[in-house]
Amino acid sequence: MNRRDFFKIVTVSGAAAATGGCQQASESILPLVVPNEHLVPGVASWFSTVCRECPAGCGVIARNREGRVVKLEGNPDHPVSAGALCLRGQAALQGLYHPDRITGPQVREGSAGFKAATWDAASKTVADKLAALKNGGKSRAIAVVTQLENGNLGGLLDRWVQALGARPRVTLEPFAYESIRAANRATFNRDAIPYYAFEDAEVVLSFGADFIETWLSNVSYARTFKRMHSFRDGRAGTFIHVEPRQSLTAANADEWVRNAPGTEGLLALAILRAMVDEGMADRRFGEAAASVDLKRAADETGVSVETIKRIAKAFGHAKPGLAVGGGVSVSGTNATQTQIAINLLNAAAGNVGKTVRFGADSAYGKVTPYAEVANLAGAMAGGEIEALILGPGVNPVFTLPSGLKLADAIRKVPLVVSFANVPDQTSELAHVVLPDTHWLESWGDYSPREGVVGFLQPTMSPVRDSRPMGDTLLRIGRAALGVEEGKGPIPWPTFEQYLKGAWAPLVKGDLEGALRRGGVFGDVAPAAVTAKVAAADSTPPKLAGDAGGLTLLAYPSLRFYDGRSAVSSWLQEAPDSMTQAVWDAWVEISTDTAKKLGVVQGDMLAVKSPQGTLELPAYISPTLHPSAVAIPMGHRYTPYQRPRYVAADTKSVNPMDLLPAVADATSGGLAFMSVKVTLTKLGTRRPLAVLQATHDQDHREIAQHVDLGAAREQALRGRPAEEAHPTLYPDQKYPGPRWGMTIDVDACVGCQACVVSCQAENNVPVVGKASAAYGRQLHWMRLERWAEGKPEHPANIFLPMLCQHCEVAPCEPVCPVYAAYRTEEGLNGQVYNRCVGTRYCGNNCPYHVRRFNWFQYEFPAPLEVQLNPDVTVRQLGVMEKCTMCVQRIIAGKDRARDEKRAVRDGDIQTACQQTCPTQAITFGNLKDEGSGATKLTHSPRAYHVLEEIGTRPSITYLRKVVRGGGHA
Amino acid sequence: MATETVLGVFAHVDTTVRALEELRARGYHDLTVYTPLPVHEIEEVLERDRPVSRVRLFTLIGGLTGIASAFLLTIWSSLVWGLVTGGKYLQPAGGSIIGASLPPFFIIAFEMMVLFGGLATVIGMVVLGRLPRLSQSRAYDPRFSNDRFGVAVHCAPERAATVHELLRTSGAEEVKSR
Amino acid sequence: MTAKAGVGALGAALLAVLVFLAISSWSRQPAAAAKPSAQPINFPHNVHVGTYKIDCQYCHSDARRSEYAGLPSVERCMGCHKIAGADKAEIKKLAEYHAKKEPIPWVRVNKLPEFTYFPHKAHIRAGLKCQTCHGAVETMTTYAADTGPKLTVDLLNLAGLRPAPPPLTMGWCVDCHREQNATAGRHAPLDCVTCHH
Amino acid sequence: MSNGRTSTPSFADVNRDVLRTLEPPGNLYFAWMCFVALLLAGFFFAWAGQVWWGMGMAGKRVPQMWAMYITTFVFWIGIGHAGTLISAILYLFRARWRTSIYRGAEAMTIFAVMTAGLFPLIHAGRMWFAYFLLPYANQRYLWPNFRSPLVWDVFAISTYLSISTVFFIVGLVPDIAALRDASTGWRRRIFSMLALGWEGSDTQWRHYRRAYGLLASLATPLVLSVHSVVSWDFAMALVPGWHSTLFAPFFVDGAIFSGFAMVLILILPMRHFFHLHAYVTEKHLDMMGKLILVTGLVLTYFYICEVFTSLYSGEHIEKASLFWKVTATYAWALWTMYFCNCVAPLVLFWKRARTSPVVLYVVSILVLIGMWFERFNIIVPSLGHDFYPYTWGIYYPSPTDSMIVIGSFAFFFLLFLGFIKLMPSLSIVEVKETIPPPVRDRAHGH
Repeated sequence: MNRRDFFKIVTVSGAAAATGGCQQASESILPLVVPNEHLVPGVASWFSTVCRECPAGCGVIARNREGRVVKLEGNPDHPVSAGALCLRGQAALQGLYHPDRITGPQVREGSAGFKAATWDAASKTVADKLAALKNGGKSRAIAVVTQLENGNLGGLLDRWVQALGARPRVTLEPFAYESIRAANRATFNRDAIPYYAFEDAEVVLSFGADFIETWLSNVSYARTFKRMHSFRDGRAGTFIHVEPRQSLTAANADEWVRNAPGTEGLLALAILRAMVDEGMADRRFGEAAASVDLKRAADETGVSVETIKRIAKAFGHAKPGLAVGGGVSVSGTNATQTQIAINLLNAAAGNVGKTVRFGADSAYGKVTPYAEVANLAGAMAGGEIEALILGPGVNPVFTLPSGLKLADAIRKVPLVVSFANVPDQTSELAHVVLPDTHWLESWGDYSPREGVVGFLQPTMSPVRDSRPMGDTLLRIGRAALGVEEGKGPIPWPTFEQYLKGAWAPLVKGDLEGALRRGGVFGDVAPAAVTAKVAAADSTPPKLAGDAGGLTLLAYPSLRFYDGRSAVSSWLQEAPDSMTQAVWDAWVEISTDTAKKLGVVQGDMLAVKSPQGTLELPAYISPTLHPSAVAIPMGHRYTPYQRPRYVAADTKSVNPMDLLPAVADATSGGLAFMSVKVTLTKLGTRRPLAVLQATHDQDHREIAQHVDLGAAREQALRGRPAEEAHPTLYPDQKYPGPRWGMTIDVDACVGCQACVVSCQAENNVPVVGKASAAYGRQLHWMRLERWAEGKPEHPANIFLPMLCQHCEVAPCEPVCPVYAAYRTEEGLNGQVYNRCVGTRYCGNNCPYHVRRFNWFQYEFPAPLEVQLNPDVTVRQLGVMEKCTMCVQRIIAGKDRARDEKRAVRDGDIQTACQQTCPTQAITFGNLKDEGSGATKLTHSPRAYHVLEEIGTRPSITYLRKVVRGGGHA
Repeated sequence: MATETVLGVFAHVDTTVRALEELRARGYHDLTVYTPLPVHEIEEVLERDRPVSRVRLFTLIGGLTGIASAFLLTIWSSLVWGLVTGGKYLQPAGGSIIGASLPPFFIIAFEMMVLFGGLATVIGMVVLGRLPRLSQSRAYDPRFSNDRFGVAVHCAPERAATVHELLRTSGAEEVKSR
Repeated sequence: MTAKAGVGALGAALLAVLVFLAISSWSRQPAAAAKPSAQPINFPHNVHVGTYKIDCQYCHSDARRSEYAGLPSVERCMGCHKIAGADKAEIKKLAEYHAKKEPIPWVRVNKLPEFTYFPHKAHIRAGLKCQTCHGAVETMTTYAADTGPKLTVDLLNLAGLRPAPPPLTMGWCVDCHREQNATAGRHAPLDCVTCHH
Repeated sequence: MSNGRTSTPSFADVNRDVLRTLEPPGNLYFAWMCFVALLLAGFFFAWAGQVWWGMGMAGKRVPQMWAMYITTFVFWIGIGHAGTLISAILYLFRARWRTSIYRGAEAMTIFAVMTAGLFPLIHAGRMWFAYFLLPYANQRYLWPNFRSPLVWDVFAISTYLSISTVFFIVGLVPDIAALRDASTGWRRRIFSMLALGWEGSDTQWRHYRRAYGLLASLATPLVLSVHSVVSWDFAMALVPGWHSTLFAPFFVDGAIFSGFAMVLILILPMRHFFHLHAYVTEKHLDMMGKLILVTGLVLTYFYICEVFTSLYSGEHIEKASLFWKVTATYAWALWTMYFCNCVAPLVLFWKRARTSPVVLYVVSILVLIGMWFERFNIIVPSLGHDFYPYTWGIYYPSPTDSMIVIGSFAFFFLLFLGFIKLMPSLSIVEVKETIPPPVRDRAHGH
């Protein structure tokens, strides 16, 4: 059956999407023309595909209602994500339904900007140009740049490139981890990025690798890290993190070591040296670190000798340990040397083959080296390139250092063809835009690591008039070659046919099954490697700019990656976990710097480098290394942000505009830590929208922790018997189940995935910077960061806070109209259509998790299509809050009744629980002693937030387990 | 039988009182006294052989109705749809008879008592005071709302003359028949 | 008199604003059932259900598995009408739609407010007859429903009278659920959030 | 009379003087009317905008989901207490000096409660569904939650409004009769309708007196209950700084305090412009002054208790809340309140001050400011620093907030200005009661 017609259907789903109780004109309802067994209006169908928001390639299943995808979830069968999804994956829907999404083929009319064109016309312009070049013997003047496409799309493109004799395709990923590849070449003689088995390590020693944010594969590494780290039957691994700035990953470390930027290599060698001295490592590693003198190393890195020795001991004794390196501070000109030092550490501790496993190598290994990109840029600048074809997801003008002068270079190219489906800084320079389908509408495949091939299939028909890049290029290619369909080097009529052909051997006849599973998942035999011990040089990175300036740390953002996810207003409004700031970008400066400059948070600073100047509001961080400033990458809220929740600001907030195009000496990879900047106070202010009033709990024990030793004891002794709550009133009886939830604070890494998932599931609107700054955000769930101990070296606890569904709920009795009441299944019901909006409940909720619709919030078309038909869209003037996904509970009970059985534990998953990479959240029936949730409530670590108020929440938290004398 | 009304207009309280005493002594009991304000001395004379105003009965009944209806409303309405708020039942549960939370209903009951009681009192006053009346009684004179006191005697026509005489002697400024 | 004028002005202002508020609030009232209006094709339920005894779920086949009862695909209509009454004017219209591969723009008759979730599935599963809610369809030439909240009913209620709640109103649903629980020993939910979430 | 004669007037004088207050007013009066009407227009404009665009137009936020509206609501309810207190409680206590001020005070009460009554509507996010709070039979079988303090409010305030109005009208009837007899033409017809044909016959007076007494004894507990109920809006909640058994008496006292201040603010100008010095004598001012002084001192005591209990509770969150109030962002409001309510009234210890209209006026204004801020300090700072540090926040009033709060004063004064020109603002009958009745035997003594 033709897949396009598959979704040609309209139903009443629009009704549910309409705002709660708005008068509607008499609407018409349209039946299917042809009955469709796959699709029943009102019943969700699921399609598995692969997330392409970043090269991690997690498996996704898309929930399709009435032909529209309304929610994404992790694919439980997929080995990378194992059912989880990060916030960027959750927010992919906003890219799919983005109001600014390109409506169809566009052709630039001189300076007048773009004009809509037909597909034939647009592709003809391109084809003619290509033909001209080919026939003119200038096929080398054709360049193709795509994001990392290691699947069959890549294959097809390469055939296409060959057919036209164009320059080899360039796959462009700003974060390519070339230093790791180069280091592995040097140490293990293998040009690959291995699989790091966090789950098998006892001690993880990370040199700036932000594996909870963006490093390689954040979902899978967050999961495996927690498997190693979180407290389970008395055992828990240790995590030591070395970074000049306290990133989210650093905040999750048992010991965060703040070093001087760029000295990671030296520190690694020092640790190696210490290990050798202590006899914890083979003597032959001695000479590699011979040059290092601990004392000197301590001075340069700013890490005391004791600490170095302690780390060495911990790491050396681990059976096994794991050392990883990455992040911005390990991306200087000495990046490869640092990685070599780290390799040596792994080798010395005997982790290679145990926790550092070659074989199941990461897809990143296939990214085109930065050198090639630089060459291409040069070629373009030199006028050698006459046709540039840019695939979707590549935005080099934004994601590469301005030092590369790429924008100017591209302007020199006579024909730039972009396949972007949402406008960005690069597609703006294009002459022809042939919008590719969004990955949720596309066929394809992607292999995140060896042995794992994820299949992409269309989960709905295209929202806008866009066509698969593959199809378009095939058509253009044949036109350029002057052959018709079925003939020549690229005969396939569509990419889909090519793909299915290529899949045939892979799926062995069971395509349907493979598509259902989401791909073909196998294991590859581990490749044995031997470490070559060579001295790593530990010279600090070369930094451009004013020698007296501060080192610029332009770090990849958990929320926007390199900026390709920044079009999502969900992500813009999901706070950055560490700063709790939303919408705006900022420059993070240390307290000393702030004192020197005399600035407070929100004061505008001019950040100056030889490349240019950025104007950003200051965020004052007591934790940042005094010799550094940090700016998150990827922030671009204008002009590609709709609706305009932030006053349009044409000034760039992109740290790439400060970077020179410097490459790592050894690997040739792009160096992100390459410049020193100077700060000047501008005198103006742009206050940040910071959602958390304070990170200090003020002794209220909201987020609690317990020492590892104590936790072990308690685990043995078990939970002391609870004393009964004294009350005059009869306890509530639950005829059916009583729903409840447990949240393991020890497992939570603060990645915000739950927040965005909840927003997607429950039609939570976006309010914009001004409202968010004024405490009017509508998130049903928020992720709090509580800091303890010394401000410059705090221990952080992340606490997901949502409606506690109290048994003795303060919000209920004060409601004059019973809009808030207690359901017989133990939820705090909130009936929107009954609510009058007195907001009394909001005042009386000690957790302040109730949200009020201050205005009628908009869902600009076509975003309203994404709204979950099972959840009412709230009208202005009503209270709302977490319902524990009551619509999912109802659906689960309905399913059970269909199968004539009771609801089983695990049948029902809340949106937040489903997406959590570390499975910190467990939902279940508290009356069922066997349910996972109930078991956890009996854990000795269990506690309730603000228990002394006596609200008796249905949500139980499990204390964070901290190592070493209250040091979390 | 037809009666005649003799009206005496007085400027002073003591003269009025004297007149009333005289009249009562002579056995004239069908009197109407008009005063711009309630005067203690005059009331004393008049109230001697009269029962206490029955307005208070209205008040009592009204108040009780208020209480009753309040409890009826609150308890019944929480019984028909027993929603739990704050972990406490409003409908019968756990053995308690009228449900777990009566106390709040007392507030409603009190307010309703006052409301109904107050309104009933006014109704009582209006009804017993023969209000509202559309036309004024024959004997009424506008001065009575200002600074004059009036004594209207309803008697058989043949005795009118003596009443005239009596009123004038007791100090009426003006005596006329209506 | 002047003070009177002042008070008059105040009164006018008050009135104006109250009217404004009334309008603005009324415009936010939940949607009621649409009035029966002309359908693109005059579809006689009485013939199909009454005369030919076609089961409701033959056409509204999603009722047993979905929130919505669903409408027959044009294909299914044609299934019978390729032959049956192919010469009739109304059927010709149908044939046109089928030829053009276009859906028939039926006008919606039954509509609950958006904040109310009514799953047909559960009610079919409970063995409910369609007529219980939709009336004696088999007798209707053009299907029309007179449903939804009515001012008169509320006024009567206000006066203390208790008229039977009109079909597809909350009271009407609740009546049935209660009655079912009481007599048939079912567990028809009475939890607000079951329908309002 | 215009010479401000102060020897006891005769019955006829009373009628004449009171009726004189109803003569067509001067330009000053109209100027006031216009000004007030202008503010009122702004009020409705702001309200309409808020209904249309949403509650966000007001400066509310998390955690201050209540702010200036409820503040002003409680303020006006408080004002509404003096009237019934004077007319009911002082009546039962036979305090004769009340007679010449109680009519004005009662009118003030009714208008204040009407003004207050607007605020729950203004405050509700969906005011067009406010009728959900009323217990009326509906086809959905839904009833209000009688456990919610807000529903108690609905009952308490509507009862209070109706009873005060009834009380007011009953008191008016004989006076309207007097008006009727003094007026002619269409006004006469209107007045005779309103007077219900009152004649002041002995039977009427009997029942009237009895009814009035009963109403007074019903109204007395009502007055005390209403502000107690309002105080429970806060006391029933968990919020630190609200959750206190002290609130009921605390609020009632504050209400009387502010109520008397407002009475003075209204009576003093009337006394001046209508030359009522014969009826509102220095004795009256003195008594009012004393009452303000006493209630002020009681209030001070409550403030001390409030601080003491939260310190003595030893509860960290309570103490933190208090400390924050006293020192942080809103400290200025707190200290303003302490000055206006505790320090300013102390001047009334001196009789000279109590009998000087100017001093009394200034003190009254200060008291009103102080009492408004008292409610502000209870609501906004308490919410701003409650249990959960994540959501602590500062509330900034928006133009909408301010226009509506100011407009509410306009609403009140417009009603009152209208009243004093339409109805006798002094009780003719009761004033006469204070004058020795004319007696002939001692009449030619003078």
